[in-house]
Amino acid sequence: MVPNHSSAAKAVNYLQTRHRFHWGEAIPWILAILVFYFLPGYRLLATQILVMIIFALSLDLIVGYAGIISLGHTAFFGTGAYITALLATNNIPDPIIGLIAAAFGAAILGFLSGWVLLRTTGLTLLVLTMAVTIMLAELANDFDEITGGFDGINFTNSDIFGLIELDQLWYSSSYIYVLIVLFLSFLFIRTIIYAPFGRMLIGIRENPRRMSAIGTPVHQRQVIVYVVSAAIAGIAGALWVQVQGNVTTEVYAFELSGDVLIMLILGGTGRLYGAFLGATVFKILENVTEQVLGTDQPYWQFAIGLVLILTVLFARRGLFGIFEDLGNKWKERGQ
Amino acid sequence: MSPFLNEISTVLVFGLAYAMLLFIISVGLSITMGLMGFANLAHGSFAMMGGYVTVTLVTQSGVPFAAALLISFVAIALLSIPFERFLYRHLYRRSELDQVLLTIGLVFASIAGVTFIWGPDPQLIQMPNYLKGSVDLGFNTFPKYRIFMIIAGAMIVAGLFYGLERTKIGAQIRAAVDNRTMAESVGINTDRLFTWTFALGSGMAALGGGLGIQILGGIKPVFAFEYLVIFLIVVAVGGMGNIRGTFFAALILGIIDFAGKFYFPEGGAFVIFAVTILVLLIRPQGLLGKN
Amino acid sequence: MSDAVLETKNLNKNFGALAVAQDINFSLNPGARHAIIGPNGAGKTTLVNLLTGVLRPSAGAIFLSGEDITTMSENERVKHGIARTFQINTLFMGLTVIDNLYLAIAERFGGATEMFRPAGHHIKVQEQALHILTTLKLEENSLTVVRELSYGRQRLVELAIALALDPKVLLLDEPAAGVPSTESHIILDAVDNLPEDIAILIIEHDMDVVFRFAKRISVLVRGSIMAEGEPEEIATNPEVQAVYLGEADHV
Amino acid sequence: MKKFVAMSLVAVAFTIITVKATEAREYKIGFIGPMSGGAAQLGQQMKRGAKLYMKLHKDQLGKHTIKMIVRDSKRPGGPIAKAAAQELITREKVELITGLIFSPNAMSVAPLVNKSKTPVVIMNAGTTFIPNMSPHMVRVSFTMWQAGVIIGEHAASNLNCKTAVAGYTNYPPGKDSINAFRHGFEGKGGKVVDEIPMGGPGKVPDFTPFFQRAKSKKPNCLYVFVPAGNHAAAVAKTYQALAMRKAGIRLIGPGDITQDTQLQGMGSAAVGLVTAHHYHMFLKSAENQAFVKAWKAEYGANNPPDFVGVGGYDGMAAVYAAIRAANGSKLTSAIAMKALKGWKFESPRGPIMIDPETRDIIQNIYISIVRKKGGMLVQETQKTFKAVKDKCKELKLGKCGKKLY
Repeated sequence: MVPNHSSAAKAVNYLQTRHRFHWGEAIPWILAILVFYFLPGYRLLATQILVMIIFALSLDLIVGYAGIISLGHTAFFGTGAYITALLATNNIPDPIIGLIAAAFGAAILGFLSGWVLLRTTGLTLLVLTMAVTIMLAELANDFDEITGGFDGINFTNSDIFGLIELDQLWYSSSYIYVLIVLFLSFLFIRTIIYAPFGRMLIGIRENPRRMSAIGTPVHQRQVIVYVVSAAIAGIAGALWVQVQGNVTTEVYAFELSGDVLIMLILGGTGRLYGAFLGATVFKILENVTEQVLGTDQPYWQFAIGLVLILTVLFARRGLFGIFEDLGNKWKERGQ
Repeated sequence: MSPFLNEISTVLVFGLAYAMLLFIISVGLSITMGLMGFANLAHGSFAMMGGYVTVTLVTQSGVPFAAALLISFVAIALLSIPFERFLYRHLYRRSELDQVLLTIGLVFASIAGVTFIWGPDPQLIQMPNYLKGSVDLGFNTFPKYRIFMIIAGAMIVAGLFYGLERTKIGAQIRAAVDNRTMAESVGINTDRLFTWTFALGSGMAALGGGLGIQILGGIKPVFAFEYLVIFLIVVAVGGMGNIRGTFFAALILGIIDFAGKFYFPEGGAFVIFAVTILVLLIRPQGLLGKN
Repeated sequence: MSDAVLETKNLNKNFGALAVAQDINFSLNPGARHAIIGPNGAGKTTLVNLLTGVLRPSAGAIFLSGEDITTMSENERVKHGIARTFQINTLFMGLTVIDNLYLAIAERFGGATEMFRPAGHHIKVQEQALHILTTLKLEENSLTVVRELSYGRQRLVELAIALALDPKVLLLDEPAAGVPSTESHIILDAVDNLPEDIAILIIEHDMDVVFRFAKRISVLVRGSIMAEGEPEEIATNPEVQAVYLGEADHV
Repeated sequence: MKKFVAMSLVAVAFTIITVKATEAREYKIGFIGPMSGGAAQLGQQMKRGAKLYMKLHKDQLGKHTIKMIVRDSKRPGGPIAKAAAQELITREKVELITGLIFSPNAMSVAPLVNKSKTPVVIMNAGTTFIPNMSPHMVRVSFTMWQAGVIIGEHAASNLNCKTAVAGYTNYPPGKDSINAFRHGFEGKGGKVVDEIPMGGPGKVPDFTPFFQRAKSKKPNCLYVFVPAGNHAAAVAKTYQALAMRKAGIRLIGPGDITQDTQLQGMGSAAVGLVTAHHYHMFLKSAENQAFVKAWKAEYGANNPPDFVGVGGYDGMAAVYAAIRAANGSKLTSAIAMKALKGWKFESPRGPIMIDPETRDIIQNIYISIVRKKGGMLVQETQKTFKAVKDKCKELKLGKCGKKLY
């Protein structure tokens, strides 16, 4: 009976401790602070990467945890972006209010579209999410009296809490602002993931059929997580345009939906830090390849394509999977 | 000539020509997704490469247009075989997400690749004389090329249906789409079947790429990504793996797209997406898809 | 109303012109051990799907402890006390055994929508999960990912999940299907030892299993119940024999 | 007189001394344009123009040198262009930014340069009010209003067009363009009977449904605006395929629909097209002929220049003028704007000048017709309108009349 007891104890220990923070989780935040101090010339790019991480994290909630594959997540990103921009041009330029309104607006859209679309799966869902986004992009382009169309809207935010200006050149305050929002969003998502709700999402991803047979109202729960994810994507969209001071129809671009999905899968789905790694690698490849190889040919596109293919073939769980494997090897060695 | 007949014939003829193009390109994607359950987002890349092969043959080597189409069909079909054997095959049993990542990677790489070779400018093609100009039918005039598209499309559709309904390999494909394990258990070599259908689908895409040059304003690197959306829509609306369904979807979407832009240009591409959403909400499995 | 825990009244299901269930009437009392047998394509799985709410009947009604559950969705019926196992393992293959159970129990306790307290703080859920694992002698596998278990042990997990739902009625869809004979005794022992107060409906092909386990048997042929009775009655029923011999002829 | 000569000599000597006193300096400038993606050929063409100017005028900066850092704006929206600009300004320490094909690219850069006070020379972006967004921006390209108004007036007065249908790519420059056209056309008594938005700028649509619609309205003229790049050939081909000329409909537009780089690919479809534009490569001036010759020598006879290339070329001329004005000191916006407001240049497109008030370009607009000569398509200038300003800013319409920074 002794080994049984120890395996039971192990199981309990596993369940009770897995949500605890691991020291390795501090690494991205330390890196983010180092980037701030040592690469000031790349701060706007770095800020954009941080926003993309939030966006990819929101997508991870539905793709990586609930198993809902969407090629239309910019529907929420873009809605958050336009809400913020329109508030700012209508005398409500407070960035925090902008964020909150964006989250609410995107959540409402998430509820309405999720309720209807999430009855479908697979290719149908993929195409439907895509179609909704493209329709929104069309609307944004058509109603250019409001949205500014292709040229978009330029606006200025008021200072945060009336004190801190969102810096438009060195992006120091903007970077910190986005980093804080990222940190809070991350904590929120991480908490959800390790709560029973998150475990339940993983169940839906692993086997929706079985979830239903253990009494889970799968559709209803998917809608809930879709709404949460939409709200966070809305926040990402709001940040995206706040730091840039302008919004264009590109925030609804189908390509951006594709990019963020790629970032996520590249980094690794269903593991939170995949979003960090994927967004960073993607944006750096997009930006830095041309600085090394020049702009005469689309080398960056080729580089990204190659990295994606190699990742699929050789890193089965995305780039973060490589780190996990290394970590496991390290542990084995230690033992 | 009655304006009504004029308008109706305009919408039908132009819509039909576009529908044929959509069908020719999408049918391969539909089979790949239905038969192999593989989300091949790089399908448009094969269409694009077909377009480039056609352009190059016609403008550089002076090959007649029709012959160039056939050569590009064969060339891309052959080219796709190693892709299926060495890349796609590893992923048949992997998750949809891995498939998406691989094939989008291929899209990126192929866009860059054709830009390296042909540059970013759209490549144009001069049509042979027999396809230039228009035909006056009394109540309406139509460009010869559109008429050609419809006839060529109809022949391809007929050939494809004949091949699938009446030949052994067609029966095998249908059986495998229907139930792969069952097909394997009765001795169908699904591995080889996959390779051949994949090649056929890619070749068809190449054919579509070549046929589309004239009406899509030239072939250019971003083609692979730009038209992906519409191919996916056709497949989803038709029902994956269902060739009849793909045909009906192409027909409906092609005609509606034209009619929408003709009567309601302010709506832009809105109409076709609205129709797609409506159809898929009522029939998530597509018009003729399996439940 | 009788004191039956599960009862069907004239249950019918048509797919177009095809009737896959016709006027099915039967009832389970608490603690019942009831088997449904029938040749291939008789509609056994359809019946399970009707009972669990995966399919809606075309006509007729289903009662659970006297309450009409005909229009309830699958997940609501689970909450009301119907649990099932699947003919082909339907598990969370990428998760550990204990996580598989955790999900079922958390859902039953209504904690699955809890968003902000770590799952690890739900001690009661963990205790229950461990209890069930111990009952089924699975505790050594608690931290094994299900995919890495043998099919036979996966079959046990299938049973464990169903038990974790604390059902009044348990539907077992060929519990030993696909399990190599070396392992099948583990499953069958587990089935024998299921709590006595649960009403069990077993769908089974294997006559040895049926006669070892069932106290009552219904024979389903072409969507309707051809015969029902004690095992001995069924074994000697000439009509039933005809059906099975007829089927044997075809094989 | 002697005194004057002496003073002049002193002045000249002083100038020489001060010039000598300044040290040789490398001026870093940032060039942002789409180098990949759907509009790559525009970015590459603009870069060719800029590089050609640099090659032909190496000696113009004296001992100072110039280093151009190219960044890819990839997509039409703002984010990537803006990140590139931020990085160029803060990390590479460039002293001037140029390039900028798409309007949203230019717009997104505006707040940044307003902070850093970096001068910007816009080589393309056409939305009319862009220079109003920053006091540090000048534009050497064009506005939709310049060609639009003129072709509108010309159509009504000289091409016998009573009615017209206007088809446009559905984005702000497209709307600018048809507004300008309507302004000119209806001002001279014409009537625009239908306006057809023909999809967004991202993709080249199949123009058939839109042109069929236009055809069914039976106008005298079809005015079409599409952005430079992929669309032009498709427009001409659709026009021909639908036999619209036979139906008595004349195709007109700004020169975007007869862009030189697209012209030969259009085939006979283009013959007879009448357009208004600030440049085509067949202009007769000596400057242009030298320019076209140099261009073809550099990039091959099959890669002709076009107005986007000229935008790059002239933009670089403006950059050189600004650097010469700085003459070894830091190139501040103050120096650059002082040098460029009222700057004049004999461009391949004719004499150009930067309007000191609006910082936008003043240039000739040519009415041209496409003809076939020796198996090649050429454009013939029929009429020249000299020193055309941007009408929108003159009339202070909408945002054109506002200060936006």
